[in-house]
Amino acid sequence: MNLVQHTTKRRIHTVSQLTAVIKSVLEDALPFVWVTGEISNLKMPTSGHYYFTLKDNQAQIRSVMFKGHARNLKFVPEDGMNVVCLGRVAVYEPQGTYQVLVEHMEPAGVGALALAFEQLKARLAQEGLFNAEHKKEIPFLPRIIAVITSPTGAVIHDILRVLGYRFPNVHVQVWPVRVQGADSPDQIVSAFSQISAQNQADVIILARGGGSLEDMASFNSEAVGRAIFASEIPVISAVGHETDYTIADYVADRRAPTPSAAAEIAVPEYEGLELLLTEQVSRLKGALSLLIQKERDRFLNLKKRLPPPRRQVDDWRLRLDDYNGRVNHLLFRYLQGKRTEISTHLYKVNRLSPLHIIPNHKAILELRYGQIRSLIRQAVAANQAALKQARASLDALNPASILERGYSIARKIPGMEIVRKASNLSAGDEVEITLASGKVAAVIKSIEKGNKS
Amino acid sequence: MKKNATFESAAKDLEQIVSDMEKGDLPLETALAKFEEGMKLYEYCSKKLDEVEKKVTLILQDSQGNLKEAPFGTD
Amino acid sequence: MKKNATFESAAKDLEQIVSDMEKGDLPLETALAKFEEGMKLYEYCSKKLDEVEKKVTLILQDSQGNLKEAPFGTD
Amino acid sequence: MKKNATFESAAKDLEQIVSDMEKGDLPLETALAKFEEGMKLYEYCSKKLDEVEKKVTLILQDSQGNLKEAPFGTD
Amino acid sequence: MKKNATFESAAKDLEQIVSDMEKGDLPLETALAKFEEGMKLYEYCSKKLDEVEKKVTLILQDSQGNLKEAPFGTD
Amino acid sequence: MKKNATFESAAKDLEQIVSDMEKGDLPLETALAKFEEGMKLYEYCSKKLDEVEKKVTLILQDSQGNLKEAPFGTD
Amino acid sequence: MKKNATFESAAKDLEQIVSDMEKGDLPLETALAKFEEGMKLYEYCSKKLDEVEKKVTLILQDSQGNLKEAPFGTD
Repeated sequence: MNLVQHTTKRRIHTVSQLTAVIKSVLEDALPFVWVTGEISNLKMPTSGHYYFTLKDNQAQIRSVMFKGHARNLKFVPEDGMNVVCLGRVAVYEPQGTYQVLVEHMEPAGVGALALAFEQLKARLAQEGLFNAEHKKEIPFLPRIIAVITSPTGAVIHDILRVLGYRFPNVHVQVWPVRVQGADSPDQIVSAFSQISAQNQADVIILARGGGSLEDMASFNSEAVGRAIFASEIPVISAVGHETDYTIADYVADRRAPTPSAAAEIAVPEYEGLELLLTEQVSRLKGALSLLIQKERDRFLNLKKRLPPPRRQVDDWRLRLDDYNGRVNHLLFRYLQGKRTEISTHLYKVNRLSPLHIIPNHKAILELRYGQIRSLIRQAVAANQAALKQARASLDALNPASILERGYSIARKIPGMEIVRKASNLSAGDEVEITLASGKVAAVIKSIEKGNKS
Repeated sequence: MKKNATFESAAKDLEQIVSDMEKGDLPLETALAKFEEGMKLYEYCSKKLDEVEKKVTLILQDSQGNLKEAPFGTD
Repeated sequence: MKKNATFESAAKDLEQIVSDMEKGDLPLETALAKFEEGMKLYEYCSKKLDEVEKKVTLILQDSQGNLKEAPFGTD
Repeated sequence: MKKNATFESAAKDLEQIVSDMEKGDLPLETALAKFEEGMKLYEYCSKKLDEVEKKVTLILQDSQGNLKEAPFGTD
Repeated sequence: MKKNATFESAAKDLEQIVSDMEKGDLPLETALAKFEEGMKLYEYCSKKLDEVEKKVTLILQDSQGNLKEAPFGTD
Repeated sequence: MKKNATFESAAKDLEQIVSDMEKGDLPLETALAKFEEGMKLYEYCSKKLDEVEKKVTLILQDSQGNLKEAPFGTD
Repeated sequence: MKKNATFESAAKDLEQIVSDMEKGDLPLETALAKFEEGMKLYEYCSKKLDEVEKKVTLILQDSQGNLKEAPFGTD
C-alpha cells in the first residue's frame, strides 16, 4: 500500500483513528533507532527522568530518557552536547506529539562500526550468548592448551613465556590464524571447529594484541562469537587492552584482560601446587604421627594409672597378720584364763580337802576315848568299893567269931546239922566239932538230956 | 548262889545276905550258911570284877598298840 | 557295831555310848560291853580317819607331780 | 566323772564340787569322794588344756614352716 | 573352710573368728576349732596373697620384656 | 579415591583428609585408612602434575586440508 | 579381651578398667583379673600402634620409591 492508494481510495479518519494509525506506523517502523544530535533544553525533574530536545541544523525532536536507563549513563548529559542515542519512537496520542524514548546514550563521534558492534552485542545478548549459565568452567589442570592466535609477534610469546614459568609440563598447540583482515574471522572459526573435531585440548585461548576498533573487527564478528559459543571446550578470550571488550570477550567462558593473564588463568602454578601437595603430605604425616603419639601417651598414662593390686596385697597382709596375732593372743589368753579358773578350783578343793576336818574328828574321837576309859574305870571302881563294903560287913557278921570266945559248934555226921539238943544224939553218933581254931571229930559216949525242947 | 549269875545279881544277893545277917536274929546255922553264901558271893563278884578289870586293861592295851597315847591308869 | 557303818554313824554311836555310860547306873557287864563296843567304834573311826588321811595324801602326792603350785595346807 | 566329758562340763562339775565342799557339812566319806572326784576333774581339765596347748603348738609350728613370724606365746 | 572360697570370704571368715573369740565365752573345743580354722584361713589367705603378688610380678616382667619403660613400683 | 578423578577433586579430597586428621579425634583405624587414602591421593596428584611433558607445537594445514603438528620454535 | 577387638574398643575397655580400679574397692581376685586384663589390653593396643607405625613406614617407603622426598616423622 502506498500513499497514492490512500488518497484515491478515500477513507475518512477521526483524529483518534488517525493518531492511532500514526502511532502504529511510527512505532512499528521505528522500534529501535539510532539518532544523533545536540542536546538542548535539558531538564531533569525530581522524577529522575531526563527530558530534552535533540536537534541539528534543520530539525529537532523531543526526547525522554527514563530514570531506569539514565542510571546506566557513563556520562552526565549537558545542553549543547552532541550525542548518539538508541531509542524508540513513541507517539503520545492525547497531545498528538511524538518523541524518542532514549534507552542508551553515548557521546557522538563513534562510528558506524561501533554502532554495528552495539547492534550485534545487543542481538547476541538477547539470544543469551553472554548468559552466565552457558559459561563453562576452566579446567584446573589442562593437559593440552590450544592457543588460537598469530604465530608471530608478542602475543604468543607472552603466552608461552607465562605458561612456561607457571606450569612447564603442558602441551601447547599453537593454532596460527590471522587476527585481522578480511579472512581472519573464517580462519578463527575454522580453527575452533578443527579443535573441536580433534577434541584433544582441554582449554582454548583466543588471543590477540590491542588495537583500534577496526583492528578488532574479527573478534567482534558474529561468526567468531558464535564459534566461541559453540565450542564444547572452554574458551578464554584475551583481546586488546584491559578496557576494551569485544564480542569474543562477552561470549567467552572467561575473559582475560591480556594474553599473559590468559595464560595465568589457563594453568595453575606448578611450584605452588607441588609445594601445596608436599605440605599436605607433611601435614598428613604430622597429623597421623601426632595421633599415634597421642595414643601412645594415652596408653602409657593409662598403664601408669593401672594400679597393680600390690597395695591391696600389702594392706591385706597387715590385716591378716593382725587377725593372726589376735587369734593367737586370744587363744593363749583364753587358755590362760581356763588354767587360772581350774587352778582356782584346785586350790579350793585342796583347801577344803578332808585333811582339814580330820583333826576335828580326831579330837572328838580322843575325847570320847578318854570319856569311855574313865567311865569304865568309874564303873569298875564303884563296884569294887561296894564289894569291899559288903565284905567288911560280912566279916563283921561272921558267926565264927563266937568260937573265939570259947564256943564250939558240933555237927552231927554225916548230916552235918548243928547239934542243939542232946536228945538229938545218940551215943555212938559221930560229930564234928568246930573250934575257934581248927576242927575235931568225936564220938558220943553219953547223952545227958536237958529240959529245953 | 546260882551258877552263871550275873555280877549284879550276885552283888545283890550279897547285899541281901549282909542285910539279913545284920538283923542279928538268925540261927547259927543260917547265919553260918548266909555267911558262907556271902563269902562265896563276894568271891564270885571279886573274881568277876577282876575279870572285868583285866578285860578293860586288855582292851586298852590293844588299842594302845594302835594309838599313840592313852595309857591306862594315868588319870 | 554294824559292819560298813559310816564314819558319822560310828561316831554317833560312840557318843551315844559315852552318854549312856555317863548315866552311871549300868550293870557291870553292860558297861563292859558298852565299853568294848565304844572302843571298837573308836578304833573304827580312828582307822577311817587314818585311811582318809592316807588317801588324801596319796592323791595329793599323785597330783603334785602334775601341779606347779597349790601346796597343801599353806593357809 | 563321765568318760569323754567336755572340758566345760568337767570344769562345771569341778566348780560344783568346790561349791559343795565350801558348804562344809559333808560327811567324811562324801567329802573324800568329792575331793577325789575334784582332783580327777582337775587333772582331766588340765590334761585337756595340755592337749589343746600341744595341738596349738603343733599348728603354729606347721604354720611357722610356711610363715615368717607369729612366735608362740610372746604376748 | 570352704574349698575354692574367694579371698574376701576367707578373710571375712577369719575376721568373724577373731570377733567370735573376742567374745570369750567359747567352749574349749570350739575355741580350739576356731583357732585351727583361723590359722587355716590365715594360711589360705597368705597363700592367695603370695599368688597374687607373684602373678602381678610375672605380668609386669612380661610387659617389661616388651616395653621400653613403665618400671614397676616407681610411681 | 574415585577412578579418573581430576587433579582438583583429588587435591580437594586430600585437603579434606588432612583437615579431618588434624582435628585429631579420629579412631586409629580410621586415621590409618585416611592416611593411606591421603597418600594415594598425594601420589595420584603428584603423578598428574608430572604426567604431561612440556611440548609446544604448531598446527599446520597442508594443501589437502590435513592437519600437521610441528614443533613450534619459540625463537 | 575379645579377639579381633578394634583398637578403640580395646582402648575403651582399658579406660573402663582403669576407672574401675581407681575407685579402689574391688575384691582382690577381681582387682587382679582387671589388672591382668588391663595389661593385656595395653599390650594389645601397643602392638596395634606398632603395627600402624610399621604400616605407615611401609606406605611411605612405597611412596618414596615414586616420590623424591617426604621422610616420615621428620616434622
